[in-house]
Amino acid sequence: MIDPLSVFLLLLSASTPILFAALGELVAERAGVLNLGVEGMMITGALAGFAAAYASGNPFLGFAAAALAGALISFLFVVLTQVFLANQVASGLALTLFGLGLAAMFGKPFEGVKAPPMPAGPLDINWIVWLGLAMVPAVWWFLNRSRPGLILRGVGENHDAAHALGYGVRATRMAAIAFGGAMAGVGGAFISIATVLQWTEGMTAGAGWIALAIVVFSRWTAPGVLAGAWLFGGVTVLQLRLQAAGVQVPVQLLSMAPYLATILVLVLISARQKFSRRGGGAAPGSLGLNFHALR
Amino acid sequence: MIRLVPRQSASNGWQVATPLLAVLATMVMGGLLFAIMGYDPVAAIRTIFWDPLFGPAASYSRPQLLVKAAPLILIASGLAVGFRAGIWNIGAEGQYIIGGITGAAVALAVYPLEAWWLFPAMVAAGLAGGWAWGMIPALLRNWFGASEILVSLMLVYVAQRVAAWMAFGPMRNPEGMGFPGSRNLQQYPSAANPELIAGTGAHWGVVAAALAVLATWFLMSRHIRGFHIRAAGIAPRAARFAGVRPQTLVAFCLGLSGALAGAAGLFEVAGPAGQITDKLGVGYGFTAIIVAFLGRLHPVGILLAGLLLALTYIGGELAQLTMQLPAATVQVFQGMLLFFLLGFDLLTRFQIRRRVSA
Amino acid sequence: MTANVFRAERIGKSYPGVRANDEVSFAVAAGEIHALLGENGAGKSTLVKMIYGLVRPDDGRMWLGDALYAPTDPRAARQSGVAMVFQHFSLFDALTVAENIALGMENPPPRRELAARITQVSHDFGLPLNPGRRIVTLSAGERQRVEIIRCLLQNPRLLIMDEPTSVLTPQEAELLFATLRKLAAKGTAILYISHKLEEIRAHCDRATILRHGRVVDSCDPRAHSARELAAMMVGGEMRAIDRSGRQAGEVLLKVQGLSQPAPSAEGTALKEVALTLRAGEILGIGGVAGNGQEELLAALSGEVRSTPGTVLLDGRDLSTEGPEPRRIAGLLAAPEDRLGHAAVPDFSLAENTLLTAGARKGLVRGGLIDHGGARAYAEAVIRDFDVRTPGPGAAARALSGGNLQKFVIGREVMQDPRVLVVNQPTWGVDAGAAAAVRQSLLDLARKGAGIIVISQDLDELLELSDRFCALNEGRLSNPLSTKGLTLDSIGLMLGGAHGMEEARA
Amino acid sequence: QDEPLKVGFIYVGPVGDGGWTYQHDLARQAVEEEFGDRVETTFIESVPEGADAERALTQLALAGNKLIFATSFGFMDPVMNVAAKFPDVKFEHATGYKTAENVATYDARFYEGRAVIGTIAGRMTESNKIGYIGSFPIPEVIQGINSSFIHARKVNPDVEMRVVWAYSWFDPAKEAEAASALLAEGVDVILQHTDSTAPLAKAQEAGAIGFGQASDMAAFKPSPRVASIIDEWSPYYIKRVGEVLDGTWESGSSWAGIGDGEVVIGEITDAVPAEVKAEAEALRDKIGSGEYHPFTGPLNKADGTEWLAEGEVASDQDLQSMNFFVEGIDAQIPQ
Ligand SMILES: Nc1ncnc2c1ncn2[C@@H]1O[C@H](COP(=O)(O)OP(=O)(O)OP(=O)(O)O)[C@@H](O)[C@H]1O
Ligand SMILES: Nc1ncnc2c1ncn2[C@@H]1O[C@H](COP(=O)(O)OP(=O)(O)OP(=O)(O)O)[C@@H](O)[C@H]1O
Ligand SMILES: [Mg+2]
Ligand SMILES: [Mg+2]
Repeated sequence: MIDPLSVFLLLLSASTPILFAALGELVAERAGVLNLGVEGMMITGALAGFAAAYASGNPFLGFAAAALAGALISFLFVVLTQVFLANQVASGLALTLFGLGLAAMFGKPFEGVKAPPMPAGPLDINWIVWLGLAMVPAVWWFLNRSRPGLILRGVGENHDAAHALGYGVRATRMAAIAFGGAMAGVGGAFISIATVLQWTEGMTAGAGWIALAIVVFSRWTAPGVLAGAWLFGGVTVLQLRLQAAGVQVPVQLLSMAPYLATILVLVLISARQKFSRRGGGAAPGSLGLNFHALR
Repeated sequence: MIRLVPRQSASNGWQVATPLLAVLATMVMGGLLFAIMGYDPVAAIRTIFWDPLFGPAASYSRPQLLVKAAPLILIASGLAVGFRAGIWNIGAEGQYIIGGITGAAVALAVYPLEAWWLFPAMVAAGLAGGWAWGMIPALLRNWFGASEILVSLMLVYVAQRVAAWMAFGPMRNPEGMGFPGSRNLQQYPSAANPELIAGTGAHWGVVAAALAVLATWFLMSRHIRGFHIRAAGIAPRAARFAGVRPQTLVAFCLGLSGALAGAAGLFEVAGPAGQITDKLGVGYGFTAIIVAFLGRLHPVGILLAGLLLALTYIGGELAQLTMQLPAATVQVFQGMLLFFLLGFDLLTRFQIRRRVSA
Repeated sequence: MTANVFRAERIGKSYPGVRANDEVSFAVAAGEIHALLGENGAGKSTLVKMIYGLVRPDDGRMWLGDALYAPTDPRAARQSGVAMVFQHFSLFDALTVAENIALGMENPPPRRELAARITQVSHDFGLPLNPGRRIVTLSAGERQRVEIIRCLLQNPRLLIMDEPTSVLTPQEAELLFATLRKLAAKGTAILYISHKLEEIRAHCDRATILRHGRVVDSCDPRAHSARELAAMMVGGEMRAIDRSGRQAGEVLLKVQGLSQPAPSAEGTALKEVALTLRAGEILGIGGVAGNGQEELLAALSGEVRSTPGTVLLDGRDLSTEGPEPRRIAGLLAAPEDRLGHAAVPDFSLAENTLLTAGARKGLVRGGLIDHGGARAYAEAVIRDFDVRTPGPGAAARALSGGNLQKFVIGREVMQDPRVLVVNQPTWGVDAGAAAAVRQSLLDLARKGAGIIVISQDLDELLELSDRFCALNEGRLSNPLSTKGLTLDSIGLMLGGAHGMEEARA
Repeated sequence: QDEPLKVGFIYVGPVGDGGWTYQHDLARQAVEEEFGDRVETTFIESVPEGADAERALTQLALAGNKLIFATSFGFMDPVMNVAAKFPDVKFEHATGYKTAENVATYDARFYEGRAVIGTIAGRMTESNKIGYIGSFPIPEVIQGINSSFIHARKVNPDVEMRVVWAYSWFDPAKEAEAASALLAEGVDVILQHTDSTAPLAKAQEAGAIGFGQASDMAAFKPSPRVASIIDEWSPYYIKRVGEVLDGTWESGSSWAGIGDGEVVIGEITDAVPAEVKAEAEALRDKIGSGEYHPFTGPLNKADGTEWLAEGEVASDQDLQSMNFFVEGIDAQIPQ
C-alpha cells in the first residue's frame, strides 16, 4: 500500500538537517563539550545560508556561508566556555536564545523572497543529502581512525590525562565546537535553502533539540547518529504518509509516534547494554566539564 | 599576559558584584546594539530595567514580575536539586504541561461543583501529574539505564501533543462553539487561582515558589538527603559508600522536580492562563533551566535569577510597546545578559593575576 | 662515572601559598636508577612535571645531555627523549590499550603495526598486554603496564616514574625492576619516585632527598637503612610500631558462602568467601589488585548487598542491610580510593564526616544535620590523627594524599567500630604518615575491635596482621597465622590460593 | 482633538512570519496610511496565548491605546478579562465568539476563497488526487477542507481528497514533510491551511501545484503557486478605526468574505488555462455578490447522514461549529 522506497526517499531529506547537526554535536561531545546551542547555530546557518544563496544565486555558496556562520556564532560559546570557563549547559541555552533573536533581527530584509533552486544530485537526490550521508563514514573515520580524532577522543574522555600528555585541550575543543557549529549551520541551511526555499523566523522549529537527543541516542557513535536521524525522520515521515494514504489511525497518537519510538528504541538499546554487561557506549568521560590547567 | 588562579573558596564579594557587573555590561553593550539599530539607547535600557519597577505603569508591572517569575522559580528550584545530583531533567516543560492537565482535569470532572476542597485537590493532582511524568524517565533509567536527558526531552513533545489532544478532544469546552480549549477555570470560583491580595500579583503559585525556595534551601543545606544529593553529584561512589542508593536518588530528584513543575503548570492553568489549550507550554520549563544555572543551583540565587529574567521579559514587552523595539531585539538582549552573567562568573571562582615573565 | 643525561640547576616553582620547589639541583647519569625521596607534598611530582614540560619552572635551568633543555610542553619533552609514568594514571578509560599508547607517542606506527609492537614489547619485558582491550576492563596493575609500555615504546633517554609500584604486587614490582635494569643497562637514565624505602634500597643507585621543596641530601640508598632514609626525609626520628597488648576475643564478624556476581564488565565475582574475625584481631588479606578486593569491601560495607545469611556481625544477619544500618551496628569500612570514594573531593572535611559518622556520632538526627557537631568531630579527627590542614573547613581535595588518608582512617577509627574493614590504608602515603595510620589500627584492635586490612603491601600485612589470607580471582584462601610466614611463601599464596592449599595438604 | 487615536495590536507570531501575523501587520500599516497623524499604532509581536497575552493587553491599555486588536483566537479570554477592567477601551478580537459592550469580534469567510481554489484544484489535477495540509482540526480549517472539496468534486467527479494534519500553524520542516508525504501518495495539487511556503517548495520539486495561503506568496509565481487566498484585514481595520474616530463604534460580530474584500483571491497565473481561470473568477464573483453560497445543499455528511437539503444554505451557526467532513472525503477528524 505504501511502498517502502518512497518512504525511504522522503526520510532521506527529512533526516538531513538533524543528521548534520547531530554529527557536528557528536564531534563536539566526543571532545567533551556539551553545546546545547545547536538550535541557535542552526537558525543562524539557516539565515546566513539563505541570504548568501539569495544574494549570489548559488545555493552551494549558501551552504558554505551557513557553515561559516554556524562556526562563527559558535565562537561565542567558545569564548564563554573555553576562555571564561562558564557553565556549558547555561552557555548553550544562552546561545540558542541569542541565535534565535539574532537571526530574527537580521532576517527582516530576507522575508518573502525565494531561494534559487537547487540542482538535483545523482539519483535525483539532493547533493546536500549525499553530503550528509558521506559525512557519516567521514566522521566515523576521523574519530576512530585518524590521529587528530584519537586526540579529540582523548581530550573528551579525560582532559587531565590529555593535558598531561601535552595535548591542547582548549584548542581541540575550540576546533570541535567550531566544527559542530559549521555542521549545525549547514543543517539549518538545508531547511531554508533546500526544503522551504524561503526565510522565516524560527524556521528550524526545534530541530536542534532533536539533534541533541539523537547524539545521546546514538551512544556517541557516528553510525548511531545516522540510525537515530533515520529512525526519527522515518517515523515522522511514515506517520504523515499513513495520514496521507487515508489510513484510519488516531492522528493524535501518530503525531507522538516519532518521540515515543525514539524513547522505545533507546530503552531497548540501553536494556541490551545493561543486561549484556558489555562496557562502552557511555558518554565521554569529561563531557560537560570545563578544563583549567595551571602552569 | 594574564593568568587565572583558582580561588580556594568562591569569593563572597564577587558573588554579589558579578551579577551587577554583568547587568552593567549588558546595558552598555545592549545600548550600543540599540543605538546601531536606531533606537535611543538610554530610553531603551531604562524601559527594560527601570520602568517595570519604577516607571509610570509600575503599579501594574511590579506584581506582574511575581506572576512571571513564580513558575520559573518553582520549576528551577526542583531542577536545581536534580542538577546538583547530576540528574539531568530537561523535560520540565513536559511535566509542567501534564501537571496543568491533570490538575485541571479534576476541576473539569466535577464542574460545576463548588467545594472548598477542590483547589487543594487540583494542586495535589497537578503535583501528582508532574511527578508521574517525571517518574517515566526515572524508572526507564533505573530499570534499563536509558538516558533521562533524552527521555525527559522527548516526553516534552509527547506532552505537547497530549495537550493538543486534550484541547481538541476530551477537555474541549462543550460551550465553546467547537473551538479548541477547555473551560476557563478563572471563571470557576472553586477552581480558580486568583490574586490573593488584589494588586499584588501574588497567587498561590507565588506562595508555592517562595515555599519551594525555602524548602529546597532547607533540604540542600540542613537535611541529610540534600547532603547525599550534593555528594552524589560530585562523587557518586562516595555517595553510594555513604549509603545512598543511586536509584532512590534518581527517583527522588526526577519525582521532585517533576512534581514542582507539575504544580507550576497547575497554578498557571488555574490562574493566569486560565485554560487548557494546545499552547499550554510557553517555555517556562526550558527557561527554568537557565534560571537554575544562573542562580548557581542555589535556592537564593534562583530566586534572584528568576526575578531578573522576569524583569527582562516584562521590560522587553514594554520596550516593544513604547519604543517599537522588535521582539527579536529583546531576545538578543536577553541572550547578551546571559552571556555576560556567565562570563563574569569567572571572577567568583578565579583570581586574575598578571603573569610575571621570567 | 658516565656522563649525565639530565641535570637541573637551582630549579624553583611556586604555587599560591606554597614554594613547591626551591633551588633544586641534581643530576641523573646514564644507566642510573635515581630515586627521588620525600614526604607527601615535598615537591617530587612538581619537580618531575617540570622535567616533562607539563609545568614551567619559575626559575633555574635544565640540561638534557649537553644541551640546555626547556620543554614547552610534554610533546616537546617526548621528542627530546623524555618519557614519564604519572603518579595518577593518565589513561583514557573508554579507549583501547593501543589507542592509549598511541596517544603517548609522537609518531605512532599504523594501527596494525602498533598492535603488533605492543604485543611484542610487552611480552619481551614480561608485562603482557592485549592491545585491543579497553582500559576500563583492566586491573590497576595492568593499567600501570600500559603506562610503562607507552614509555618503553619510545626508547627514552630519560624515563621518569612517579610512584609506579604503589599498585603492583611484589612479583609485578620485581618484574618492573628487571625491566628497569635492562633499560639502565642500555644506558637509559631513570628517575624513580617511591615511598617504598625497601624497594629503593634494593634497586636504586642514588637517591636525592627533598624536604619542603628543597634538596636536603643525596646518598647511596644501599648504604643506609630504611629508618635512616626515613629520618632524612622527615628530618627527625621515626617512631617504632607498637604491636603489644592485643588478645583475640569472641567472634565478631562471620562471613560465609559469600558469592557475588561481578558488578560490571571489569569487576571480579566473589566466590564462596568465608572468614571469621575475632575481637582484638587483625586479619590481613593480600592479593594482586583486581582480584576482588573492592568487591569484598563493598560487600562488607553494605554498598553491595548479598544473599541472607552471608554477613553476620555478633550473630546478627546484616547481609541485606545497606551501609547505614551496618554502621549503626558497628561494621565500618574505609575504601581504597580516598578521593571520590572515601571522601567527596569538593566537600569540606567537616562535611566529609557526615558521609559515615552521621549516626554513630549523632551528627544527623531525624534527617537534620548538626553542622556544628560535624565541625567539632572533624576538628577532633584532625587533632587526634595529626592531619595537617588549615582546619575543618578545608576541602578534602586540598589535602595531600597522606593527610587525607589519616583523616579518612581517623574518621572511622574514632567512631569506635566493632569491626573496621580497610582497603589499602597506606597507598601512596609517606613513611611517617603510614606509620601513624598503622599504629592507629593497632591501637583500635587493642581496644577490642576486629580489623580487616586489605592490602597489596606485604610488608604492611606482615607488620600488622595476626592472620593472613590471600584473595585470588574472587576466592579467599584459608587464613594462616603470620607468625613464621615469609614474604616468599606469601608471594606463592598470592599466585594462586588454591594451589597453596594443595601444597599444604 | 489634536491627540491622535492610539491603536494597539497584539500578534501571536512575529510580523515576519510571512503569513497570518504578517497580513495583520500589513493592515495595521494600511491604517496608518489611511489616517496619517490622526492615529498612532503600536504592536507587540510573538505574544504567547494565555497569561502573557493578558499582560500585554493590559500594558497596551495602560499605555493609552483606545482601540486594541487582538489577532488570535487564543487571546479571547484575556481580551474579555482586560476589557472588563478598561470599559473605555474598545477591543477587537479576531476569530473568537465572545463579545461585550466594548469587545467586538471579527473573522473572515475563508471558506469562500477555498471554494474558488477548490475549483481550480479540481480542474488542474491529473491524478485526481488533491492533498490538503491542515493545521488543527478546528471549525475554520474544516470549513476550508469541505468547501474546497465540494467545489473540486463539482468540476471533477473523480477527485479524491487526502488530508494530513500538521498540528502546527507554522512549522516549515513539518509542512515540507507533510507535502512530501502527500506527493508520494500521488497527489498533484496541494492545498494548505498552514502558513509557510514549504509545501509550495516541495510542490515545485515534484512538478505539482499549490496555492498561496494567508499572504500571496508571490515568490512562487507563476507555478507552483497558481493562485492564492489572501487574508485582507485592511478594509475592516480602516472601517473600525474610522468608527472610533467618529465616535460611532459599536460592539458586534463581523464575518465578512470576498464581497467585503476581506478574502482576496490573488492573481491566477498563466499556469492555469484561460477557461479554468474564467470559471474560477466567475465563481469568485458569484460568491462575492452573494448570489451563491459555497455550502448549498444537497450535501451529506461523511457518515452518510443528510446535512443540507436541496437548495438549503448552511447557517453561520452550523459553520462556526463545523466538526465533520462532507460525504466523499475519506479522512477523519481527530478528536
Ligand atoms: N581494527 C579494526 N579493523 C577493522 N574494522 C574495525 C576495527 N575496529 C573496529 N572496526 C569496525 O568499526 C566499526 C566501529 O568500531 P568501533 O567500536 O571502534 O567504533 P565506534 O563504536 O564507532 O566508536 P567507539 O570508539 O566510541 O566505540 C565496527 O563495525 C567495527 O567492527
Ligand atoms: N596545581 C597545584 N596548585 C597548587 N598547589 C600545588 C599544585 N600542585 C602541587 N601543589 C603543592 O605543591 C606542593 C608539592 O606537591 P607535589 O605534588 O610535588 O608533592 P609530592 O612530593 O609529589 O607528594 P606526594 O608524595 O604526595 O605525591 C604541595 O604542597 C602541593 O600541595
Ligand atoms: Mg563502539
Ligand atoms: Mg607526587
